[in-house]
This record gives sequence, C-alpha cells and structure tokens, in this order.
Amino acid sequence: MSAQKNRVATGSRIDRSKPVRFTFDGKTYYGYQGDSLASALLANGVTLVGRSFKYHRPRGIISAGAEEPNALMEVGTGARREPNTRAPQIELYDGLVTASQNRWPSLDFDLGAVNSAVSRFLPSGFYYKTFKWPKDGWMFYEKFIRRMAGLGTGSTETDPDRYDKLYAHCDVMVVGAGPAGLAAALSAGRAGARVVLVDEQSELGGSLLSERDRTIDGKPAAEWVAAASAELGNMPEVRVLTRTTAFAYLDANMLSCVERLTDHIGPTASGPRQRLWRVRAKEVILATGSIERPLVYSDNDRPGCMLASAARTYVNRYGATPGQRVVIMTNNDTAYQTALDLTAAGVSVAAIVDLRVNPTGALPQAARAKGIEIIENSAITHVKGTKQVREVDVQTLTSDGKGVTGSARHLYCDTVLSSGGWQPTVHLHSQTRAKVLWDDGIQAFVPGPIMPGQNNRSVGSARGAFGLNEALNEGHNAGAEAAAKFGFSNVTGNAPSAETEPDAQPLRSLWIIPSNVPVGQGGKHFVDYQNDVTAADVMLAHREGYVSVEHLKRYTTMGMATDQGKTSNVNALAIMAGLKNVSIPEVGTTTFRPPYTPVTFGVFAGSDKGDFLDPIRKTPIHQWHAEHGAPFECVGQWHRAWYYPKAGEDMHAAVNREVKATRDSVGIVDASTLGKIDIQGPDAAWFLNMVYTNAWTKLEPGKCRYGFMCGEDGMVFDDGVTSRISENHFHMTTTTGGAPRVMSWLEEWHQCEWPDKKVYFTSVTEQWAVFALNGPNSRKVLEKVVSDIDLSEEAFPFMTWRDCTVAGVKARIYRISFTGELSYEVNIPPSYALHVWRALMTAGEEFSITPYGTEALHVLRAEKGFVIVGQETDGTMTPQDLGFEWIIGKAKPDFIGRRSHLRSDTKRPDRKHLVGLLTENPNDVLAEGAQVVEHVKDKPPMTMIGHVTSSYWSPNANRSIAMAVIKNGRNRMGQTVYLPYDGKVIAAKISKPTFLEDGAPANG
Amino acid sequence: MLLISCPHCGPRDEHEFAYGHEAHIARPTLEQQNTMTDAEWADYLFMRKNPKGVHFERWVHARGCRQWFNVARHTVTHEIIKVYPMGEPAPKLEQK
Amino acid sequence: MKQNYSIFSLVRNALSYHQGWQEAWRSPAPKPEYDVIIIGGGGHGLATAYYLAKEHGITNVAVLEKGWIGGGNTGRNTTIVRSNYLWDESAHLYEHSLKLFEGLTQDLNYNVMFSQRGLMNLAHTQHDMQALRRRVYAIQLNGIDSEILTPEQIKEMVPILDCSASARYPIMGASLQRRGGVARHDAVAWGFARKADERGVDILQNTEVTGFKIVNGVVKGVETNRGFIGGKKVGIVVAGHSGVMAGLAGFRLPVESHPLQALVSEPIKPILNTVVMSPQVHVYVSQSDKGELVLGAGIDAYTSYAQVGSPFIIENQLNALTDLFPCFGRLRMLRQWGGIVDTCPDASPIIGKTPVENLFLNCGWGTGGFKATPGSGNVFAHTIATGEPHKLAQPFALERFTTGYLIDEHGAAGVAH
Amino acid sequence: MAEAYTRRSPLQHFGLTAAAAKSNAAGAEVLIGESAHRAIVNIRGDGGEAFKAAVRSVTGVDLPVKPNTTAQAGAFRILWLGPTEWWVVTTSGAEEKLVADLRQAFIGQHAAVIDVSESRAVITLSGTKARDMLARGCSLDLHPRVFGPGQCAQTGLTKANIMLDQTDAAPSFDIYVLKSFADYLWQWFWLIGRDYKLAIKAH
Repeated sequence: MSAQKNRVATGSRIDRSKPVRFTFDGKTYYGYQGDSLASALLANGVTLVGRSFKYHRPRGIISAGAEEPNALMEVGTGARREPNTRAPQIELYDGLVTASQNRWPSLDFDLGAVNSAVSRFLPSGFYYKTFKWPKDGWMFYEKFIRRMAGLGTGSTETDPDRYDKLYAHCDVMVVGAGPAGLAAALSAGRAGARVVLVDEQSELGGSLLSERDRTIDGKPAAEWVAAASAELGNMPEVRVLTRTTAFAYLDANMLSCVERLTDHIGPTASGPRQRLWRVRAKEVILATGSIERPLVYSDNDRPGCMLASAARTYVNRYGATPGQRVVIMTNNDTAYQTALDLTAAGVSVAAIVDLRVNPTGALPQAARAKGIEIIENSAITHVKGTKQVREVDVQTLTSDGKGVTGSARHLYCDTVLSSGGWQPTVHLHSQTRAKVLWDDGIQAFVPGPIMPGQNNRSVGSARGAFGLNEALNEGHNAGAEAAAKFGFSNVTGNAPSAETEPDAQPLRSLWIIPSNVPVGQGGKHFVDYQNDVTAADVMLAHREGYVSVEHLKRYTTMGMATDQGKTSNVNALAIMAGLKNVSIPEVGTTTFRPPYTPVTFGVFAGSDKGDFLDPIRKTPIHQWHAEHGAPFECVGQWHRAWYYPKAGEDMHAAVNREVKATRDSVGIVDASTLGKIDIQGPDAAWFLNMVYTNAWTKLEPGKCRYGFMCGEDGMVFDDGVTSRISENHFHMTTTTGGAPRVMSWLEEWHQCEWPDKKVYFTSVTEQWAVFALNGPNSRKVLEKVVSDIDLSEEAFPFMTWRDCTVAGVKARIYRISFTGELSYEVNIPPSYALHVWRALMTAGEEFSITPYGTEALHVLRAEKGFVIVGQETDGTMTPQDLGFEWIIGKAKPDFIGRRSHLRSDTKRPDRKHLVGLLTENPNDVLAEGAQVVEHVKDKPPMTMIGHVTSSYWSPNANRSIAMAVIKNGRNRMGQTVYLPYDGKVIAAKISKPTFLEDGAPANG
Repeated sequence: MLLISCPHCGPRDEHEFAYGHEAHIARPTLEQQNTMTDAEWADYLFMRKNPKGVHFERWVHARGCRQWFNVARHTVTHEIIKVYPMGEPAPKLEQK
Repeated sequence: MKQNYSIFSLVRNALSYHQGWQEAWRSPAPKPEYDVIIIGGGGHGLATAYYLAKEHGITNVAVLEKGWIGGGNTGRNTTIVRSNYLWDESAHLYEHSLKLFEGLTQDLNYNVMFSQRGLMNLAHTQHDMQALRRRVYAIQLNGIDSEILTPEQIKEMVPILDCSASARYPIMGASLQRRGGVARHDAVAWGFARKADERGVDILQNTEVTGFKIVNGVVKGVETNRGFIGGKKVGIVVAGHSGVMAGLAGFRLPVESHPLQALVSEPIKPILNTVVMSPQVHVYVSQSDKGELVLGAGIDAYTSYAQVGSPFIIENQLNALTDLFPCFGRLRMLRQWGGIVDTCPDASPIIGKTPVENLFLNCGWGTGGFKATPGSGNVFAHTIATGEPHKLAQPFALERFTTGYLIDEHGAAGVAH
Repeated sequence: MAEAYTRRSPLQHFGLTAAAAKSNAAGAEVLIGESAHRAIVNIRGDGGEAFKAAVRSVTGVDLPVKPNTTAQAGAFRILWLGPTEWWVVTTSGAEEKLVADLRQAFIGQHAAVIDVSESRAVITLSGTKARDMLARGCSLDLHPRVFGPGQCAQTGLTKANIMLDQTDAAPSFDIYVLKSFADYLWQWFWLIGRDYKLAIKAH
C-alpha cells in the first residue's frame, strides 16, 4: 500500500483499520473507509484533479461539499459511467474507478489548454461576435465548439440500475442534520410529532463533523451527535434519512428529496440505486447551514487554492491535509480556526493574511499565541505555480482596499486557503418564491418573509445565525413550536448548549482582491471557477450593458455551471454592484431554482420503465387474442387485437380474409373497449337532448339511436349509440378513446350548469364485455346459443335491444351495426367472456366464423361509409361537414354546440366536407394523410383543398377506397383531384363516402 | 404540487384533480343565444379574465369523488384561498 | 453606427484588454412621446421595434420592459426553431420566420448560433403515423422541407434512441425537418436590441406599464412606473401577461396563461446532434452547444403566473425520456424552471388590431413563440406601421374567434414546444 | 345457471391458487392476493333519510355519509364514494337479488342502482410492509393516526385509479381496480415488491 503522504496519523472519522483501494485516471491509490474521494486524493497528495470548462485550466479541490466547482469526476465504467460527479461527495468504496474529465490526451497534458493560452481572445460572449462568416459557417464552427464544451462523457449504454420513488408525510420536516437540524428533530420528535429528518451526508452532524474541540452539553461534539442519532433512531415516529438531499421545495410544503442507496457501495450493491422521496410536510424547518465564499484574488484557481473551511473539514473529519505548508487569506475570524486546527494536525501555517486592520478577536489572539504569523491589512496579490501552488506574493492594502502598496513579500507554500465570509444556504427558502434580504452585518443574503401557504422557517446559519449556541437554541425552539402547532406540545428536555463563543470581529468586504496590475491585465481573478468567469468578465459585461443580474449570468455564464454558483453568485453580484456604484441588493438577487444539487434523471423516472411507462389496458379475452397470434393496436391505453394472421399470411392477406369472411358469412370482433355509461333519472332524456345534436325524447324503451356529441364550439368530439332501457334509464356507448372524456363531460355539465336536473351517470364500460357478430350468418350463429328469445327480424329488429341468455350466460344484445351487415352486439359479464367467446366460435364453426381485428373493422365500416371520430374528424369538423345534416335536431330548441353552428364560418356552404375518393387506378391505395390538390404543379407550393382521412383496400369492392375531407367537397362530385405525395401523383375522383352497392346510410 | 382540499374528501394532491378553468361563466339561455351576436357568443365561448392574482376557477376531484367545486386561488403564489361549492357566487376577497 | 462585431474587432479589442467595447444598447431616459410604443422587451417586442425601424423607417420607437430584456419566455424556452406546421396559415407564418432566422446572424451582426441540425418528430402508434403523414405531406406541398423517416433511418441518425419493437410505445417512424434546429435564445433578444438601438429605438428596461390612456376609444399613451409616456401607436407583445395588459386596456382575450416547464442536464460531451420530439410520450430534447441536454414537455393544466409547475409533469417527462434514451438514466438534472405561456383555444397566435384604436396586439404564441420571434416581429411591425395586417398575419386576427375560423393546431402540435 | 360454466377472474391466468400453495406466508412482510368475484352494487341518491332508510331496509347497514368511510353489517359492506354515490359490497352471487331489492326499496325516490360487480378486480394487500408498498404509488397519508379500518378512499395508485378500503389494523387493504388495469397493477406490485418479502395469499 502506497504511503498517503498528507494523511494525519491519528484522529478524525475515517476508519484506519479499513483501507480502501480506488483508482484515479488509471492509477491505483488507497484511502480509508469514511474517506471521500476528495479527501483520499488529498491524503495521497493528488492536487491536480480536473480541467476547467472553457480555458481547460488545471484545477484542484476547492471545497469539501456540494458547492465544489472544480473536482468533477467521471465515476464508474461502461454503462455505469457517470460524468460530472463532485469528488467531495463521492464516498470511497473498494474498487471505485474515477477519472478526470474535459481533458485530452491526459489531465497533465491537455491540448485543450491552448484555450488558456489564447484566453485573451475568448472573453465572455466572444462567440456572439465571431463565427459569423460565411453565412452558413456556424454549422462548421459549431462542431468544434461543441467538442470543446461539455464536461464529462455520458455513457451510451442502457443504465443498468433501477430507481424507486415514493410518497411520505409528516408533521415536521427538518432539512439538514447539523446542530440546528438535530436540535429541531430532537425536540419535535420527543414531543411525539411525526418527523422526517434528511441530510445529504453519510452521517448526521453536519458542520459538527468537522469540529475538533467543541463540546455540547459537556460532551465532545461527536459524542453528542452520536447520542442524538441514537435517540432519533429509537423514536418510532421519526424517520431519519442520510445520504438524502432535499433538492426541491414545491407548492404546499412538498419537498422532493433524493436518497442515494447504493452509490457508496458501488456496482456490487443490490436493490434500487436511488430513491425519490416526495415528502408532504405540515411544517418545514430549514437547517441547511451556510457556504463559505472564496476571495477573488489573482490566479485564485491554481491547484492548492482552497476554501479555509474545507481545509478544516479535510483535516478534522478525514485526517487529510490539503498540503504541507499553508498560507491563509481571510476577511473574517473563522479562518483562524482552520489555522489552529491545521497547526494542531502538524501542518505548517506560513502566515495568515488578514484583509482587516488589527484583527484582535479571540481566535486571532489564539493564533498569535500559537506563534502563527498574522499579516494584517494585506492581501495575496500573486499566486505562482501552474499545476500546483508554489509561492504567493503578499502586499499591503491601500486604505480604500482598491490597491496595494509597498514591496511584495514572497511566501513559499503549496496551499492557499481563503475565506470571504459565509452565505446562508437559502436555496430551498428561495425556491418557494419567497424573497431573500441582504444583511449588511454578515454581508450575505438571508431568508426574507415566507410565502403564504408555505409553512417553513430557517434556523441557525441557514438564516445567518452563525453561532453554535444560536443554532442549537433556534433548532430546539423551532422543532418544539412546530410540533406544538399540530398538538404535540409535550416537549421534554432543554435546548442543547455549547460553551460560550467569543464575539467575532466584523468582516471586511473586498470583493476583488487588488494586485499591482489592473484586473484583467495580469493574472485571472476567478469568480466562477467551473465556467471560467473572471472579475474582468464581469467588468466586460458591465461595460457592454449586460448589467442586470440575469444578463450578467447569461452573458458571462456566471453561476450557470453544475455548481449553480454556490460559491460565485454573491461575489459576482457584489463586483457588479461596485461597478454600478449601487448597493448589492439594488443589483438584485439570483433566483434559486431546483434542484439544489443535480439529480439523476433515472430517479425521476423511477421504476416505471418499459411496459410500466403507461398502463396497458386489456380486454377480458386479451389472452385469447395473444394466443391466436394477434398483434395489438394501441388505442389510448387499450391494446386491441389488430388482425389474426394465419400461417403464411401478411397483414394485408389476413385483413382481406377477415373482411371477406365477415361480408360473406360471419365475423366476430372483441368490442369490449367501447365506452359505456349508465344514465338514470327523470331528466335523462332531457339531458341527452342537450348533449347530442339529435332528439331523444321520443325514443321508445327497447330501442337504440345513433348520435353525435359536439363541443360548445360546434365541433364533433364523440359519437355512439344510446339505447333506452326504460323510461328514465339509458345506456350510452362512446368511442373507445373518448370514454373517459365523455363521462367527465356529462358530469361537468350536470354538476356545474344543470345541477337541478335529476339524472345520474355511472361508467359501466367494464361491466360488460362486448362481442359483435357481423355478417349474413350472424343470426344463425347466435340462434345456436340463444334459446330464450326470438332472434327473427320481426321480433328483434334493427336498432333495438333485448335481454337474453347466451351460452347460459345472462346477456344483453344490441342490434346495431358498424359494418352495414346484419349484426348483433352481445354484451356479457367479463368473467364469462372467454366462455361466451368460445361458445360463439364453436357455434360459428359451420359458418367459418372469423375473428377480426381493428383493421378489418375499419375497412368494413369504411366500405359502408361509417365515420370514426378522431379519424374523419380532428376537432374542426361539424356534423354538417360530415354530411350528417339530418342528425341535427331541427325541432329541438337547444343543444351544446348549436349556437356555434350559426357563426359565419361554421355555416359557410363551402367548408370541408366528407367525401369518398376513388383512385383512377383501382389498385392504388392512397396513403392516409395524403393531401388533395385541384391542380398539380411541377413543384410545390400547391394549393391544398383537403386530405385523405381513411384509405384501404376493399376486398368486397375489389378496389381501393378512401374517405377524405375536401373543401366544398359535396359540390364537387365526380371531379378529378390529385394527390401528390412520396414522389408520385395519384388521380382520384370525388364520390360519395360509401363504397358498396347496397350501402345503407350510416346506422339507418 | 398543489394540495387541494376537496370539499368532501379533504386535502389531496393536485394529480387527483382535473382543472375546469374559469368559474362563474353562465351558459346563455336559449333566448339569449338567439338574440346575441356572434361576437357576444365568442365572448362566452372564449374570452377569459386570466387574472394575475386571485382566480375563481373550477376543479373536479377526478380520481376521487368525481365532484366539481369552485376554488379561489392566487395565480402568482398558488395559495388556495377558498374552496366553495358549485352554484355559490364568488366570494368577496381582499385582493392580495 | 455600432462598432462591428467580427473576429478582427475581437482581436483588436483583445490587445486593449477589451476596454474598448461599447454598450450593446443605451439606457436612455424616456421621451415624452413616441410614434410607436412597444410594450414588452422580449424577443418578439425587440424584433418588432427593429423591423419598424429597418423596414418602415419608424425610429421614434420605445420598447418598454418591466424587467430586463429577454427575461420572459425568450430566456426560458428550449430554443427550438422549426416550421413544420399543419395548416397553411401557420406553415407560411413560421416558414417566414425560419427564413429570417437563416439570415439573422448576418442581419444583426450578432451570432445567434442558429444551428440547423434537424428536428425529428417521433411517431409511436398507427394513429401517430397517420397524423404524421398528413402533416408531412401538407408541409411538403407548402414548399417546406419535411420528410418521413423509417425506424432504421432514425436509428442511424440517433443511435442512442431505443428503437426496439418491444417498447411500450415503439418508434414506428418520424418526420424530419432538416432545416429545423435550435438557436441561442438570449442572443436573439440581444442582437435585436443592439440593432434596434443602433437605429434609434429607445430600450427602456425596468419600465412597467401600469395603465393606458385611452380617449374616445383611441390609445394615446401608457402610464408607467416612470410616468406617462405618450404614444401614437402602441403594440402589446407581452406573452403570458397579455391578459393583464388587455385588462388594463379594458378588454378580455381568448387567452389563458399557463406554466410551461423546462429543464437542462449537466453538460456532457456531444451525444445528441438532432432535436428529438415525441408528442405521444410528451418529451422533447436537444443538446446545447454547451453540452446540456435541454428538455421540455407539456404545459401545466391550470392558469398561473408563477414560474413553477408541478413535479409530476417533470417526472412523466423524464420517465418518457429515459425510456426513449435508456442511456440517459445516469445523467442529472441541473436546473429546472418555468415560463408563463399564453395559450389560445386553437393553439395559434393572435396578431392584429384590438377593440382600442391604434392599440395592436401580438400574443397567444403559447408554447411555440421562440421559433416565431423574427417572423412575428416582422409581420407585427408591418401591421403597426401600415395599420393593416400583414398578409401572413391576417388569418390570425382576433376576429377569428367570432367568425369561428380557427386555426386549430392542437392536432399538429400535440405536445408543447 | 351460469355458474355451470367456466367463470374466470381477471387475474386467474397468473395461476394464483397454485402459486399461493407454494408461497411461504411465514415471515412474509406483505401478503398479496386476488379476491375473485365480489358483488358490487353502485347506488346513487341524495343520502337523505329516505334513502338511508331504504338502504338499511335491504342491507341492515347504516349508510356511511361521512366521506371516505365504510360501514358493515352482516354480509353487507357499504363504501362511500361521493356525496351521491356508494358501493354496496357483498359476496358474489348476491348481486342480482341485491339490485332488485334496492330498486324496490328506492321506488318513489330519485335514486339509481347499477350493478358494477363485473367491472372491478379486487387485489388484497396485508402485512407489516403493506403501507410501505402502497406509498410507492399512492399519495395518501396512510399512517394509522390518519387512516385506519373503517376508512376508504378513491385515489390513484401508480398510474391506475383505485378504491382503497382498509379492512383491519393488520393492516389489510382491499384494492378495487378496473379489470382492464388488473394485469398492470398486479405486475406493478411485483415490480416494486422486489424489495419486500412477498407471499401470495389464497382467497
């Protein structure tokens, strides 16, 4: 095992008894159980870990958390390769394979770094000004730009992992398990409230995990965390989710969280990889902590430059030091704690460069006492070293902080730590669309008033209260108050308390650290590391007028990288404020959008893959169709048998056979998917009068009638046959796809417009399986299985229904037809469907009964000119357009859509009409959707007068048949029109839309 | 995701409901239909208030009790200010 | 004249550390009166102002923007440009726009990065295929490029698509518009702003219209947070806020405002070089030049002015996406947002006059406004300048809701984009 | 009469009876099964005194008028569906008489009686992890403080609409779903059931 040169010998939370092997860019390293990839790399002295987006600058690890802009890795291999993963958030496991990205051929030698050499020519927005020649040149340049951009490489293989999602509910949701969050969960949980506590880290504790000497309730912080974790774990109504990021705060206190179940185990893990939690809380406590801001100094991106707090986390929590010799630059007291902790771990702190004059707080004093040099009123003006910090220059600041004076001191070091103050993590608060306010005291945005309906409060450093005792107190009180709101007022125990903290001196905000050359003319002052946005870019944006926050972001791409500006937004805003000479809040704030950190697409999709993408609805005899070789056609969510090919038959042959057999003898089709609605009540007939265009009052019980339904805009939206069961009882049928819509249509009109009408609607679509027997021999077939009623034409005429027994099963038969043939629609309970179907098949054997699918059904109806709503119609056709003038109840005073039929455009005589098309060559079967023109030209454009809605080979007419909607079509009978498509032109004659000699009008 | 209080079933997730657009648009009587201009009919059919603020609208608990009801909802904050039965006039609310 | 943008000016300025760049547009104080006031500094409004100045010589124009230009739907869409519409009226209008896009970078001296990488519409059912053929044949006869692809051709163009027949919604075919693609949305707004400014147009940001001055049915100007600004003619181009403006002017519109959500993934190296849309499973996706997958789906059902939507829309969309592209499961959502789209009952825009004289309206672009930006501005400028609708805009007058002559693009669009 | 013929339940093709015999119920976290063939009669009315009296006279059950509750007496269980809609559920075979009796009892009222027995499949779910499994696709709060025996709800479960009826505190649930969705929902339970100890229950 190779030595880990930057590993502290003892202490920290890693398990030194469990070494873990991993690779980075093909080289094997060792870390320990409990390491993050970042800490393990640091421990091994690996500081060059990535290349930046635009300039391909060499980069090191900046942070120890979600805000990491530089250390982005490809994790895993093959189908599991995952780009852009933050090294500080990757838990080490044995066999972990990682690689740097956005470099070629290697991280150390990256040809893309040529961008860095010519970076002077690539300021923000350079592409808007260039690549404009020649006219189509962009398509050429774009290829190269695209290749240079991007970061990691996504896998092109199917993601082998699975994902879950679920719903959860609670009284109190606590986001973040640092001191404030733990205190909140404890008080709410002790009171008996249902609590969900989430934290993105692998263990509870938050910032306490990075503490070295703090105590709470007299115990070392780590022990207090362990005790709190144990207590929470034992509360039955408290759910603790680690490795879980609350990434979106949605309406009405719903939070989306992603739980990473196996990412820390690796590909050998079983079970789902990640889980999406959708938690609906009554009250939300945001204890999300705060993020340190880096200082914007010259060449502040060199590997070895890091946030001061990150270094503290690495040394205290992970036992890894960022380097051997450190210089710290700070504008506040917190970085001194880092210096003390590093010193305690044996790291040499060359100096603390404090921007402030005369830092005299308790921590600076402690640092002095340890012999650490403090260089006050000074700044780092120069960082030397390209792939690793070698040395820094320090100079004294001028009194306004805008320049430096005196000669530079050179300090050798391999690490530069900076602290520019702290920004509360207000992301979730902001996602509720609540405002954030600027707090001058801490120079940061803090949560403003909450939004109505969003019951949340921010506590601890998430609201800018940075003290440990404040956090514990606020958390405790928030948890107790929230629980009490929902009746859990029996809070036990007091707020945990830590030792008193010394007051900190105020920070000194210098948003750009000056050097001895103007900004932009020497080194680069990076604001947004990942997207390579510098202070000079912000200045350029200002110069060119892109001064509003959003213009600044979009023009420079500041804050648009995968870290979404967690370390850069405030710095950029402040620089812009300085340029505009206004206050920071006057420049504005950026809006935080979900997700807080990037979330895999897979977990949003969950387990609903493949067939679960959308339910497949099956008819009661679906199995029979499948067993008989039928492919299925999707009609809405339903799968309907399409055709039943016999051995050696293609679709065309099978459909022809089915159509012929039905016309010649008898065919049977599973029509169970038809929508069916039971309508009862004294006002049922009145209601049908309103929703159908034709009249229903006089329909006698026992009889059936066909009707069109229109929207209030007058356009057809459904059709079907409705039968009168008794005076106040009707049975309506609808199209398969339209069934749910018609049902809600009826309810809406009833409940919202005519609530006084006495009528009830109940969907009975699935109470009945429906088998339609069609063809001249259908009666003969039926007679073999029906003995209790007379099936003769006289006793059971067209457009009537009868109750009877079919093959021993209670049934209702409707004598309605969608083929123009003698037809019986047999309705039976679905649990007997297979039995009845088989009985009918057996009975029909002597007549060669033929099952047919939806394709034959379409041909059969088209031969006789029956329309299909959704095929002949598209929401722009009236019943009159379809040639159903006769179905409009002239004597009827009112129906839905009637008034719209009277509008000038709707009553035009030359609207598009439904007609037939007979191709000149009877063997030409037109494409459905083919457009109709009167005059063919050599090339487009050509004026179109309509299109083909349905088109088939008709084995009975022994020619092609087609229906079309054509402008003024009914007045063009016999006219020859042309259909240019697919490189050919087909001539056809306009005819009536019925194609068989004895064709009766639709549904008589 | 909105949390809508069905007047019968209580608070349920938005995806159990279907939206019914602006409330309180009465269908013209037959008499009105026969005397109104096409423009007036278009007004009934298409013209909407579409306010930025409190919107009076209809919802139906489609995956639950199938009942329609009215909702006063703020179109900027998504706050549901009031749920009230069909047929009841729009409540007088202070504009937020 | 504005300084010219070119590789030469870039190099020249680099030598002076980019100190020499001028502001892209001025921030003038409002004049007391303008010949034309355009309310709304989005792409459509800025384009209108530009074409008023360029093609009609009307330069005493103000564009009033309550926030920052391009900050509404212009900066929130998924940047798709296409003209593959079903109905003649729409096809002609969007093709006019597409053609303007093809010359826009040169016209504006601003690279709008119009990338004609092709746009594919997938079909997954028999019914889809019928609708697809109808649309493609109509588009072709309108003289616009469109073709039908077989699953094999689709697989060849986009190998990472799951084209297996066993899929829940197998890919049965697609239409392809090769001239379709994407453009850089912000650049379109900025480019128009810069050139409109050059021709004298005043772009007034942070200027919110709070009312109209209407005398005897004729508009005379607008009240704003910066005081009254007179205008001989006023054009409203405010997308999702059209209903609000109409309310201030005293009329209602056949428009509802809905949230339309979009999202992007983290950037990755090029993996998808075509725009892929699937109306059936409700998702559309392209990859930006930065490497982000840019995704959209349908609108939220309810009216809203909040730029957020429901999570289940996103979940369904990503469900569909990862089913179509099984390798995308491990990619991550980086950012998600919503725009407010103004939708008409027939999914077509409204361009033309209003009940108030000299007050003109351009709205109702719903989910598809970005692609129309130059075309919309161009025909609207004509309409305002001449007082009569441009012939391509004529069918889109408000009047159609009275006559019933709707241009129903629901079937053609199927999914928001 | 019809019983003489093969009557099939919507999930019968999965061979659940045989599977249940082989299934190890001991130690199972969730028991899942199909309760085949149940009589379900939809009744519509105003829920007023006369309506309640009619229902009581036929079923002996006090009509549950509180939303999302159930009531049971003897063989009859009544589920609230909406302010004008209930299901009377009883053993299969009784629906014909039940429909006739109810229609008789409702004479003179604006009421409707519709047999919907054949439209629904019933999947039963019980055991310590039953709530967890439901939470994978159901947005209702089923915590015992909120939802318990005697309560029912129409809601969504993954991409299907269901009627959820909690029948005891075990907890056990009856899940009514349209038969066309039965295959889908059953397979969905097996999909998410990968992470549980699942056993098939015979009914």
